[in-house]
Amino acid sequence: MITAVASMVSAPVLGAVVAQNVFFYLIAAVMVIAALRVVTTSNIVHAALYLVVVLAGVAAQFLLLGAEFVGITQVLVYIGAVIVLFLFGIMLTRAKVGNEDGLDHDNVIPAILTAVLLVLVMGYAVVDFAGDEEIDVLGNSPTTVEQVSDSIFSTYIVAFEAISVLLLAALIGAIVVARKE
Amino acid sequence: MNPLISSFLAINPPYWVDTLAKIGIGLVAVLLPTGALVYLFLFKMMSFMQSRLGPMETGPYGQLQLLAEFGKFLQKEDIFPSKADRFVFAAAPFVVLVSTFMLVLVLPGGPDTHFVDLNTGIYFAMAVSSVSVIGILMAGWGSNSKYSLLGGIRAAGQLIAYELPLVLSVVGVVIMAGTLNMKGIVAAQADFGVWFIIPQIIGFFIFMVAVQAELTQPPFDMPVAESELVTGYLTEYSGMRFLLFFIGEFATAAVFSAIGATLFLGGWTVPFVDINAEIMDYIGPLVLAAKMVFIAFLIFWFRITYPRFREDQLQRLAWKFLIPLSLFNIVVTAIFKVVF
Amino acid sequence: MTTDINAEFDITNNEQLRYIAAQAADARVNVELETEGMTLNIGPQHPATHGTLRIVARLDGEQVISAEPIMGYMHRGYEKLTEVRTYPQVTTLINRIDWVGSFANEVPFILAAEELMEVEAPPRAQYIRTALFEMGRIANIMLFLGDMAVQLGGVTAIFYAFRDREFVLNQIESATGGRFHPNFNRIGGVKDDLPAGWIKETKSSMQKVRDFCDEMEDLVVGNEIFQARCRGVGIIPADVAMAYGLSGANLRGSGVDWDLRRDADSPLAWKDLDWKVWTHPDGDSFSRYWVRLQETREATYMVEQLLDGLPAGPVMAKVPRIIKVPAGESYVQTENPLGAMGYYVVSKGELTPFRVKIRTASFSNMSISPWLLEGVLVPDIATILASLYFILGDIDR
Amino acid sequence: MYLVQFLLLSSILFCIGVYGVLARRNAVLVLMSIELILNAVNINLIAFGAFNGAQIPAEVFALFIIAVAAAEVGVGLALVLTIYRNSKSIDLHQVDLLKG
Amino acid sequence: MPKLPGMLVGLGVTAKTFIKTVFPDGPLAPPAPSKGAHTVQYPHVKEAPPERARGVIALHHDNCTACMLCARECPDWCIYIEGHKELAPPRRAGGKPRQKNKLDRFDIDFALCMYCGICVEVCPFDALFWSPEFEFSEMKIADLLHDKGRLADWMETVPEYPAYEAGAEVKIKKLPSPSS
Repeated sequence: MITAVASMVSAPVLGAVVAQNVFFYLIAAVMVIAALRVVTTSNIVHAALYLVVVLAGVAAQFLLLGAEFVGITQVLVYIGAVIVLFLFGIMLTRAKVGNEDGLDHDNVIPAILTAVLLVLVMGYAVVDFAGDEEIDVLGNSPTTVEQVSDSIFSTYIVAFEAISVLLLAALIGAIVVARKE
Repeated sequence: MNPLISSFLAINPPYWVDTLAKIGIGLVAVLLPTGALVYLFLFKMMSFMQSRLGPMETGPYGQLQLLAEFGKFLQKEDIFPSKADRFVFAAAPFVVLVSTFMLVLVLPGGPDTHFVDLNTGIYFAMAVSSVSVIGILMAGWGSNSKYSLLGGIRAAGQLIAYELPLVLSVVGVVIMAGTLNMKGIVAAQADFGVWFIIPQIIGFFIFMVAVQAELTQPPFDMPVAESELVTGYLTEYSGMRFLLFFIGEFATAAVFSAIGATLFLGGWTVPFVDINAEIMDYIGPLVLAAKMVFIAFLIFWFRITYPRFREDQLQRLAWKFLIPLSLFNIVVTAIFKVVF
Repeated sequence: MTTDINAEFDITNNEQLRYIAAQAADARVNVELETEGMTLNIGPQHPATHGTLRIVARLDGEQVISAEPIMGYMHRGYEKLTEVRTYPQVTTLINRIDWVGSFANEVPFILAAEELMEVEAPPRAQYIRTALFEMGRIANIMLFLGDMAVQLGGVTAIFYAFRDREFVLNQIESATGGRFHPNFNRIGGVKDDLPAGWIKETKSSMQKVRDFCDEMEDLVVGNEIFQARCRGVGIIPADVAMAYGLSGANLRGSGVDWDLRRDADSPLAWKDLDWKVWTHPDGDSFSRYWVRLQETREATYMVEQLLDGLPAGPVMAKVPRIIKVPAGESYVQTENPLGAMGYYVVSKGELTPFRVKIRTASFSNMSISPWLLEGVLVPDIATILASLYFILGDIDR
Repeated sequence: MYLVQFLLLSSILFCIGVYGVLARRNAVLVLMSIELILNAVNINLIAFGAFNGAQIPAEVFALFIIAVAAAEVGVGLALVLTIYRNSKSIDLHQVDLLKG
Repeated sequence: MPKLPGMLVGLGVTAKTFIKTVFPDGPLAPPAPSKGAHTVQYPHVKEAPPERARGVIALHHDNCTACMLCARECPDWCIYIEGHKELAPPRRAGGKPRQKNKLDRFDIDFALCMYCGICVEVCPFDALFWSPEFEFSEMKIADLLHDKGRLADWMETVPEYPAYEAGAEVKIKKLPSPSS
């Protein structure tokens, strides 16, 4: 599916824009439903699996926007590592099959109100700001790995080094925290 | 634009026809080598290495044994453990299979014979191969069995640990080729003069070890260790779903062998033949299949001969030996690339 | 501050109790990441137990906190059954105790009965008995040599073991008529003499066994993975081994030089042979495997010596047709493939024994497993159980 | 395609993530909700990058965010494991040692 | 010469077995795995068990006197014998008619039998024999009860007693001539 989309991105075929819109709405709908299930399901492992769907959808959206490298990185890092870490964490702490109580706060009304208000405000702002701006996806040439890497290792080299140090620190920190004295 | 069909039939079909054809060819490209590997190596070579004949009754020399097994698994009851998480349990084999089928997409069979020619081909392959971990964890957890859970967690730990050497062993090849594109790597080997197995012998060794671990084949089969965990995350599966896992395992073996053949053995190329010749579109896939069978032979040879590691020894091997070795390989390769 | 322990710990406070329990668990097992405990039932149906043995293992992660073997799923009551069988009939039953080395099961019982009846088998019979005894040992231990590798994941060794064990079993069958249950021993000798050509074929099959031993040394013993899995796993110090009453290769693997074939006064022909008792000082799973491998090879030479020195003569002493064993009691134990096996036979002068107590090697060898399995990892359970080498029939009888 | 599609999708995901952070009391689920928020931001970045023709900086930033998210999950789960070890629960309501 | 790593030696063992199995006649001869393999394709090829193999028990009617010794000595009592006495014609002309045990029923339940051979051994009249024949499995367990006629049929498969190894002092027994 994703590769079909990807080959369309590089294809100046008539109707590709229509197909892209169709795919966008399909994937977006799946993502929103899955995201809602992530925050409402009463089974932690199910939440993690729904999160997989959301993250795969995000990767698909990246492909739709022509960001191939980021999309694949999303799959590699998020689905291949982060989710597995989550599942590990869940199974190490508790691996109960079935629903659990007490995953939500007793009073979720304020949270719902906050989220709904936020989405209304942001939705209004977004529509107001970019109501009819069109992305010329087909006009953009798809980015190559060379471009991304050149950019990382020239313009953003300091940020890259900082990220490296951060990852190392996080690695050591995680080991130190999780390890028993 | 539609290389598969246009190059063979000299017509330019609409997009959806091409996609359907690709899906069909993809199914064949996954299932045919899988069956061939199972028959050749699991049934026959393994038997011969153990002084026996293997299946002989179904068809000449037991060639139809696979079909018989297929029929047997299809008619078995699809058992769900009573306290299993039904949805997760049912979906797990498909997740594993999807990962396998997506792996095959980036394999080039000739200068114009490919499914998709991704700019980031090998990177894509490494990424989607990691998706199968989710399926295995789902199977292990969803079965609601202690053996399955232990097997699933072992599998996940193992696959994570060996993802890294696998990717790092490929990096050496990528540095030499200067591209992530699979076809580019093949072309680079043709330009370089020798296949990358010669300059990247360390990388090839790490790749083989990591693939063995990724496939959970002996000596790295702790997730399905029969004498310890019955069959690990597969314990509760039966019938169709077990068959899917089985296909997934051997199809992944086939695809990884093909990836190894592409990265280290020059893909579809044969020496002294122009790699872009028209004829390569037709014999290229066959050449690739032959090289794939060679690498699969190594994988299955190790599988048959070796006992299995312990979980902690496996992790130690990955983190303390393979990863430093692959980093060393990368450094050496990079130095050579810059100097020469 | 006063140190009143009851004031510090309120036993009704669940959180404190949980904390104490957690601390206690920490003290028990030293693991890097503490996770939920788990009780794992290994068996009664499990590939590692090769039979219906059940081991209840309490796990922390992959580490075993405690393991308790539960035996008796296959109890067949041989001790009671022998009380209603005549002496010749008992032989039929008891060679089903350790079903892979069955000839050896009959010998100590027959020796005990002979001791009571004060008959002794003629030398030719003793030689044939000893040769078949050693071939039973070979057939038994070959299975172990393959099975241990298969428990560690190497599938191929077991096929070689079964392939070459077949030659030995064929020889046992062509001499006794039974592959697994020879029922060849009689009070006062053996049932029949050897068929013509048997000695030559047996010698060639012994050569095949030695080839198999070489193959195992290359395929299994020399393999670095196998050594990594076995060396230092399941170490039994010599004093612990003796305290638990281990015998056979499990004891010799701990460096104790004790072999009933040499150390006990037996009418069988071992005393006439030139052979060596193999020991290994390490006491781990690897040393048990190694000792058994050497013993197999040694046994092939013993069989060849026995066949070369086979004396002429009858194979049966004079015994009455209807056997009534005089009143009395005797205990005979021999060095069976699995270890020391003994029969305590009490007779009241009737057709049937009054009481037979069977001391089997596997039962004692198994009894060390809770001590041995404590603190090991789950994969090591398979290694240790395989290296202890028990036959379920020998445990449960 | 319109920019607003992606922006709306990202804001919806963001708000779902916010709801999750506020409403959940299981530490792992809160971490998952944070992942949702980060991914919403990433969609925004890539969409704006495609819109402005500045794809490369957008992609680089998205990659950095993915890296940071991975680090965050690693440390977060380590913390969760420590909390679990100390109180045998990952219920955020029970982690109130700082309350005094 | 430095010692090869054990893992490579192990690979050599399997490879050697592979070659030995596929090319039993040397590497130049055409491959013949069915010759090189140690297994036998059972229903097509049958192994010949040794003469002494205890496969199935055969009964020679004429020798049996229904003395019940075998049934009594059997450890699991799987032999069922019924008989009656009848008068046989005198051996010499003018003599008294002899009394003879006539066999009505002689069944062995092979589902119970332990194949120990005690019955064959204790038979004082050489009426029971071991046959190495082993193919008599049945779909129903009741069919494993072989009656007199079936047991007699096995007589044809009983081999001659083999000769003994040098130094033996046991007499070679003879099979009875087939009953008319």
